[in-house]
Amino acid sequence: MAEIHFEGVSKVYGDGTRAVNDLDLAIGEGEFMVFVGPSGCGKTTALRMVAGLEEITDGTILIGDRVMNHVSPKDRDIAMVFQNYALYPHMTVEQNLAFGLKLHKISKPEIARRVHEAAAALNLDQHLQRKPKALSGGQRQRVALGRAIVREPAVFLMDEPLSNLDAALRVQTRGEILTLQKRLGTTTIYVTHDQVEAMTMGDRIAVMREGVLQQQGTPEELYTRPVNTFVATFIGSPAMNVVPAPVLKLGSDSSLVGFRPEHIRVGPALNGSVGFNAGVEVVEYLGDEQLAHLRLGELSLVAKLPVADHVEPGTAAAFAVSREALLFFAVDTGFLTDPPS
Amino acid sequence: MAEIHFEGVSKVYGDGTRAVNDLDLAIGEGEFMVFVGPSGCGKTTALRMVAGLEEITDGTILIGDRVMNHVSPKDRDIAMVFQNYALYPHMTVEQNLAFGLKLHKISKPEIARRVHEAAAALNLDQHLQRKPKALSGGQRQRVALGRAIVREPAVFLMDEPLSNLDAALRVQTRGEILTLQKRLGTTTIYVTHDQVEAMTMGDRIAVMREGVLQQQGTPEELYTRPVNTFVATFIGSPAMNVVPAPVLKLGSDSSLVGFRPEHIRVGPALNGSVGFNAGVEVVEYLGDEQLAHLRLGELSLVAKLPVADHVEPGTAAAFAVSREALLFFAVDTGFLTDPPS
Amino acid sequence: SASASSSVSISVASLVPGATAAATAQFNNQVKQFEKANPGINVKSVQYDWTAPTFAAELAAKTLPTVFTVPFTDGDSLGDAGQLANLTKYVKTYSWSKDFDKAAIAEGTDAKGQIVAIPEAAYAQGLEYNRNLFANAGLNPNDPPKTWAQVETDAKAIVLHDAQVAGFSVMGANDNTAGWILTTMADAFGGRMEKGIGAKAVATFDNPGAVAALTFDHNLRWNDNAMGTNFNLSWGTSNQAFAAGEIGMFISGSDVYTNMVQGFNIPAGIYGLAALPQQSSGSGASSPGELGGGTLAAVTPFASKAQIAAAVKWINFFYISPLVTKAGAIRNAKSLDDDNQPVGVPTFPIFSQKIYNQDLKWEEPYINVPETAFAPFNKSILKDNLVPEPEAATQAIYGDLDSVVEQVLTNQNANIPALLQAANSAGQASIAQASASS
Amino acid sequence: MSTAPQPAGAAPKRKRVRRTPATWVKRGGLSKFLFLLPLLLVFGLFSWYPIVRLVMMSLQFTNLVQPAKWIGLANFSEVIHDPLFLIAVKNTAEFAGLALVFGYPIPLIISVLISEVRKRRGLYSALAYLPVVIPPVVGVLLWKTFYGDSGGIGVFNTILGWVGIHPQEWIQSTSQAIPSLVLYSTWANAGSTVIIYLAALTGVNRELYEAASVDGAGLWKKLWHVTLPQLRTILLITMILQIIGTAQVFIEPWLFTQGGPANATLTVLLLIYDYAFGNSIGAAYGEAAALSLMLVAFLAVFSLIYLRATRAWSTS
Amino acid sequence: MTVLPFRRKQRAYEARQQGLVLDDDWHRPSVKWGLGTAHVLLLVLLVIVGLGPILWLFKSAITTTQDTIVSPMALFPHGIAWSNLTDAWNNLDVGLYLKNTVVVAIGSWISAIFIATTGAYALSVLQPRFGKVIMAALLTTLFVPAVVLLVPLYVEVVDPPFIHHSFAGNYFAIWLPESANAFNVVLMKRFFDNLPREIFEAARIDGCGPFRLFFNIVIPMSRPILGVVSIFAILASFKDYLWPLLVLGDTNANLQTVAVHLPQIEPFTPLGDFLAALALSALVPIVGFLIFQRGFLRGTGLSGALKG
Ligand SMILES: Nc1ncnc2c1ncn2[C@@H]1O[C@H](COP(=O)(O)OP(=O)(O)OP(=O)(O)O)[C@@H](O)[C@H]1O
Ligand SMILES: Nc1ncnc2c1ncn2[C@@H]1O[C@H](COP(=O)(O)OP(=O)(O)OP(=O)(O)O)[C@@H](O)[C@H]1O
Ligand SMILES: [Mg+2]
Ligand SMILES: [Mg+2]
Repeated sequence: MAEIHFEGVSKVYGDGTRAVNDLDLAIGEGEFMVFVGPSGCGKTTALRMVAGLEEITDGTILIGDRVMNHVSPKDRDIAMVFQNYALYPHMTVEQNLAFGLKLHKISKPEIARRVHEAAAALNLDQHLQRKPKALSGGQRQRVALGRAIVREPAVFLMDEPLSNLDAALRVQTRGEILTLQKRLGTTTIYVTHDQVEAMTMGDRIAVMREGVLQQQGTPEELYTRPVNTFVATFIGSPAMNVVPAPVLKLGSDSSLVGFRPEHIRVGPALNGSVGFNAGVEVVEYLGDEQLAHLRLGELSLVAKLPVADHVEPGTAAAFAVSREALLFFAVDTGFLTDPPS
Repeated sequence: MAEIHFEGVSKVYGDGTRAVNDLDLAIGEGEFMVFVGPSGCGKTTALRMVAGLEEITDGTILIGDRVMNHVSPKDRDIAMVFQNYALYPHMTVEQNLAFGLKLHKISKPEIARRVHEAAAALNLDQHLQRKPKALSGGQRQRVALGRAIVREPAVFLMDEPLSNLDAALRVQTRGEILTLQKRLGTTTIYVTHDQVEAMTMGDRIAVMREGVLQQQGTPEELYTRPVNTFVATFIGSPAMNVVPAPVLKLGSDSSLVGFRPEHIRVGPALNGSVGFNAGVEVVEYLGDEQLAHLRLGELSLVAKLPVADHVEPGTAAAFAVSREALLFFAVDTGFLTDPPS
Repeated sequence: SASASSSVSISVASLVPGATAAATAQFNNQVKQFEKANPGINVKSVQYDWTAPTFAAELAAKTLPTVFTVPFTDGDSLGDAGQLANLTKYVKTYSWSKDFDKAAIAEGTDAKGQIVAIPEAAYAQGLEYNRNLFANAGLNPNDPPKTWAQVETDAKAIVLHDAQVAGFSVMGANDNTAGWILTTMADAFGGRMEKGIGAKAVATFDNPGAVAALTFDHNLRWNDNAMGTNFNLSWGTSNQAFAAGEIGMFISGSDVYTNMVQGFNIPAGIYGLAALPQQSSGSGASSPGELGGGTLAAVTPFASKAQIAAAVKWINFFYISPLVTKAGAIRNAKSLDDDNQPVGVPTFPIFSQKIYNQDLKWEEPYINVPETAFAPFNKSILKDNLVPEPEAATQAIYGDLDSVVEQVLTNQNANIPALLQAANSAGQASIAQASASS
Repeated sequence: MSTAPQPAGAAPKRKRVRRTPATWVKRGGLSKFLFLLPLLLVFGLFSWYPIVRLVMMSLQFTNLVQPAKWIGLANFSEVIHDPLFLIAVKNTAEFAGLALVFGYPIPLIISVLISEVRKRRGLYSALAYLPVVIPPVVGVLLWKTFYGDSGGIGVFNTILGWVGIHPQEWIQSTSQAIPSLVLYSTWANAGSTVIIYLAALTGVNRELYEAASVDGAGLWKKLWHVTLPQLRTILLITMILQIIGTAQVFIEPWLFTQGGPANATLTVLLLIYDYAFGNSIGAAYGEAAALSLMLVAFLAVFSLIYLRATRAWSTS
Repeated sequence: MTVLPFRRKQRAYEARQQGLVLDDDWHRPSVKWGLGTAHVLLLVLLVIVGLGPILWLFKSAITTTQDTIVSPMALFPHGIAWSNLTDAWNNLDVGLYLKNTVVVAIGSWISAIFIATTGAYALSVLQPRFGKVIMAALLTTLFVPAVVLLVPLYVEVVDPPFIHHSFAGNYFAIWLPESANAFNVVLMKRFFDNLPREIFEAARIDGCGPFRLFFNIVIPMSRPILGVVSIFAILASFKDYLWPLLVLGDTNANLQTVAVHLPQIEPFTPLGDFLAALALSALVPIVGFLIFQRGFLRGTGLSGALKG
């Protein structure tokens, strides 16, 4: 068990791409840290540097209190779940699970014990003798997870481990991973670009953008107090509506105002609210809720409304947002500012 | 523009797999029909039969009033968007878009017009001279869409066209497809296994299971009046809770009762409600809402609660569901039944 | 007098590929003369070179010309197998048909006594020696060895003077040449590789002559170290090595001089030719003899009667008349001389000795080869006993013998009698196979 | 609006649309045929039909000029009783065996090393492939001079001389001839195997190596547990291809030694050639055909057994 | 100007794509030195073995016969003999035979590509009813060595069924049988098998019939494997010996190829001239290979046919 420290870590690829830029981050022992960010923001690169699969251009990575910069992956006591599983196609499930243990010279009975325990936990008992080719996507995913688990390493690294699963399996496996990580108490870095995954799973979330760490904190912190418009719009689905403040007759030209779709109500503005009239363009029915796509001049807004509210596409209506729900950002930097008095 | 009729259509593959079984379905002109169902239920097969890529074992498919069984794909006036894009790797984006038009002997200026229109609509203007290899996933997806659009065919066929996109891009493209389809008024069959996509996009939805059509109707019909437990649990996320009726002290052993997570409230049962006590296992924070995983004896339930409700994992609490929200199903057949009097 | 209305076309083997333009023109001229003399016959000339690997296939594929040549060794076997046209009736109309040397015409006669091929050239095996190397080693170039013992001493003398060359060399290639030269030497030692003809032929490899010949080779190779370093020579590479001055003595046909001139620009004056030493190897041996060979002109079995008739006319005109008529002899010799090709290289009579001598006289004005080079051969050859090649399965038998020679040249401990015995059973099988084919 | 699932067959069935020549053409039957036609013609004429002829000839006596006689299995028994038959089989087996010992591991080692080269990998593989580009006729004739078969003691003996080793006889010695041919053959053919292995190595998923590193594998362990198993199928295929290829060895013994010295390099194919073309009277086409069929049958049966035996092992 | 950096980047990326030695491993001294040494040794070995014989051949092609025989490893002790080359070109007719060989190679190449592409396309993409049977029949021919078929094939070529006009002495007698090469067809088919089916389907929906599909989609996507089969086909026609000997006739200087010519002149030719002839004959395929090697050696074509 170990903390992980990034200290001023940068990665520049051979072709000059600066994939990670001066990253400072500490991950506590047993913590579940999620890296999110749009495609190409450097999540995988950061993870691979921890694994030792990528050279560190600048800065230091520590696991526990050991500098890892030039330690070979096999000596780092980590386990990694690859996005594409990376199962050994020529080995059975059992051999896949046992391989890492064998290399670490664990005794035979101990290997058998751990493998069967993991297989039982992941519902893989019946498939132990199959090769990966004969498994479904979900089963492969679980083998990849199992391979990491049996190792009982100091650190788990997971690179979008659920991206290839369909929605149902995804939700289920999400739960399994969480339960397991809590039980083992293993420090974990989990990469995803799916913000729902990030929100539901992370003890803390680190949001990256073009190699630069934007914000890190608990899901609630990120949802309620995003440091800038990037984080504000990236976290939450549908995304936060961000509009120039003057549109809502608030504050100055140099301010943006943001509010989440679920904070929009139908009806005129009451006390402590701001109101606006908007055209209803499309209404998406979600079963328990509906999404209304609104048009306000040039701007598009999304409102998440209860199904009971009747909004007709093609009509216009009055909407309101509570003032408490509003966040203000500077136009130039995008940073969160205090509300105008 | 044309309706599509499936009349007693079956498909049996060479190895005996009955992928589609006696499908009867009519799709109206300009309608957006979504096929959903779990993996392997025959969605793709049905679509490919419409495209003429798969021989029809039994029955008839009509487009307009023409029997299509032995018409070659190129003579069907359809366009298809493939799950994996299927762009021509040796052609530029422009050539990809123009290829089908050239084959249909459209005049040069007309081709140029349509291609540039589509490129503008899909934001592909700057990439017209690139080859697919140099495009990001989202861009490729849009080229695949564009290739279908420029054809201005009678029918669009789309096979999980968004499955390879990340969440944000997915939501965005979903909107684009819808707008476009409405504007062109092209009859469309859209295959997905993502029920959110199905709900938000479809004029009507057809739910399939193991080759057999289970139910078809508007999203609302499917959400509120599923014909059987399969449809009930398949449509809606998180899935509907379905438990034996006696657990809630309702009706007989031969009944199942279903209710959606959002219909669970915290607190004791009021009039017109049924109540139960359950342990809270895990709470997932979604930003605007939270999912509580409940345990009721052997059974797991999910409740979707406002963030304001404070439920502590590890504790037990009282919950209630309005009687109006309850659906009853027969244990043996799984079919929807009338509520017990 | 063929009816003028029915004309017939034949194709005939012309010169080997790569012939000079002059030679080609000269050949075409002869064709014209022939056509003029024989109205109603159209002659098309086709380049042709007999090689073992492709001959049978080309014959079967009908890609050979109507008239072509085959070696002595193949004439009767091909005839027996029905692969040559029967020429008896047509040949008998010529007076020269009665004058053939018996051994020569036998090569073109099949088992039923039909003439299937007409001998047109013959040679005897001889001992080629390098006059320069002889002189350098202090030997008299005009007095080549007359006994096998002298061959050995001369070879040693040559090597002693120049270790880079082979004093005496035999062909050792696995392409039947090794067996051919072994048979030549065995005959000269008074052995015979085969007795009887056709299906009744018996392989007799294990004869005293063969043992003596191989012992001789073994001795020069391993005791005297006088055979150089290359034991894989074949007909062409031997000629090349000899022309390059790398060989003191070797055995080949009396007609190879032509090839050495045409192919390797052999320096003037180094070529010498002697008859092979004749030496009986004691009890049980036959009389020693000079192995001879030659070429037959034959006609494809697919030819029509009229074509056969025309073909024999062509054979008479082109191959035979230079040997038996003055006009033909002069025509031939002159054209060779004009083309700077050797005239006067010793051949062997196909017809009677008298006709041969007469022919030589007609040619005399055009002879251009150095007389001294051939004198030793010419002096003794006519006295020697000429032996034909083994009759049955000739090439196959040579092939069976190849490996014996190779063993002796490459394995110091080779057991000569045992090797011959083993080869003998293979040889007998080859004979059985060949006779089954007729 | 909702349709309850019906039991299969309840709905009225339309009649199935029949196949007719018109639907055959419409569904592309004609074009399938047109595209296949050149292949069928060429292979029919120049491969399959000659094979049938070969089978017929093996049961006949024929010199192709006179009408063929049917003689049953006589050709086969002739071949089996030919003393050269066993020699040829033994030589061929020796050649194939030696070629496998040299020719099999060397390309593998080379290609694994090349695949780790970071700079100028193209140079390495071009050098490795260069000998393959030399036409075999040129290669053999060139190596004849290396072996000292064209006068002088040859290149190899000269080099051996530098380190004080006696001149060897190479292809002129009964014992060294086959190894010499194998040496040439390995030189001439290893390059193509290297290219095949390199292509296969390109296909190995890099993530597997990374997974193995994280699992705790060092270089050798990765080579043994990832690289080799990933190449397993291709290794098995190249092995059988090489065995088939060397069992059909012809051009080397034929151009180097004509089967000599003393039949030391007489291979099965050379014997077939000798039967067919070695005698100018065309007497043994039947035997040639019979021996050919025996070789083909042996190779086919051998390959089947081999593929059967290794099937479980090769599926990855 | 822009080409060079682009190529360099390309190569670096390639190097990243494969290999069991990770970037980080390279920094450990044991790996760096061990593997580095191995690579240097390998390069030396490959130069000696792969390039050495060819360099020797070119050296000897301009060395006097005597020097080559007496001291084969020495550099021109008695000067350079350019005359070898002119002798070989003029007297041994190497130029003429090379020209013939090039004609043979081009024809064989065209017909091999034609048969392999159309056949593989039919078998892999159009999938006719008896495709499996045809495939099995193709694979069987791999067991039948060419030498074995010489006689029946020859008989057939000189008297083909239906046509009954001999092809002997005609280049078609080489071009056509040469294209009946199952290996090429199988390789091509495997490559086609690995092309994504959906692209073909997309094209059919876009309006492609089988011919358009072939010319507009399949062929342009198959460039790598076309390169591989081309190299194989061209090398094969430089290799072929017995068949041309038989069908073109061993006497026909106007048609015959170098491969047939060289062994025939070997016995009669001084070594220096002969080696010059060998060098000239080897030059054409070597230069051709060096020109076309890039795509071939990168292995995209072969690995496309090997995977799956
Ligand atoms: N080997 C490489 N050489 C050069 N640039 C690279 C290399 N690998 C990645 N990059 C670049 O580095 C940046 C970060 O890549 P990285 O793979 O870490 O992104 P990511 O956040 O994991 O994205 P995704 O969500 O798409 O997986 C990208 O711009 C990418 O193009
Ligand atoms: N070519 C084929 N041969 C045999 N069986 C097939 C073939 N193609 C599909 N099947 C089978 O037919 C059934 C239906 O397949 P289909 O591809 O239509 O499913 P799907 O609903 O599209 O599933 P998914 O969501 O996974 O794409 C499956 O059981 C599948 O295994
Ligand atoms: Mg990534
Ligand atoms: Mg599908």
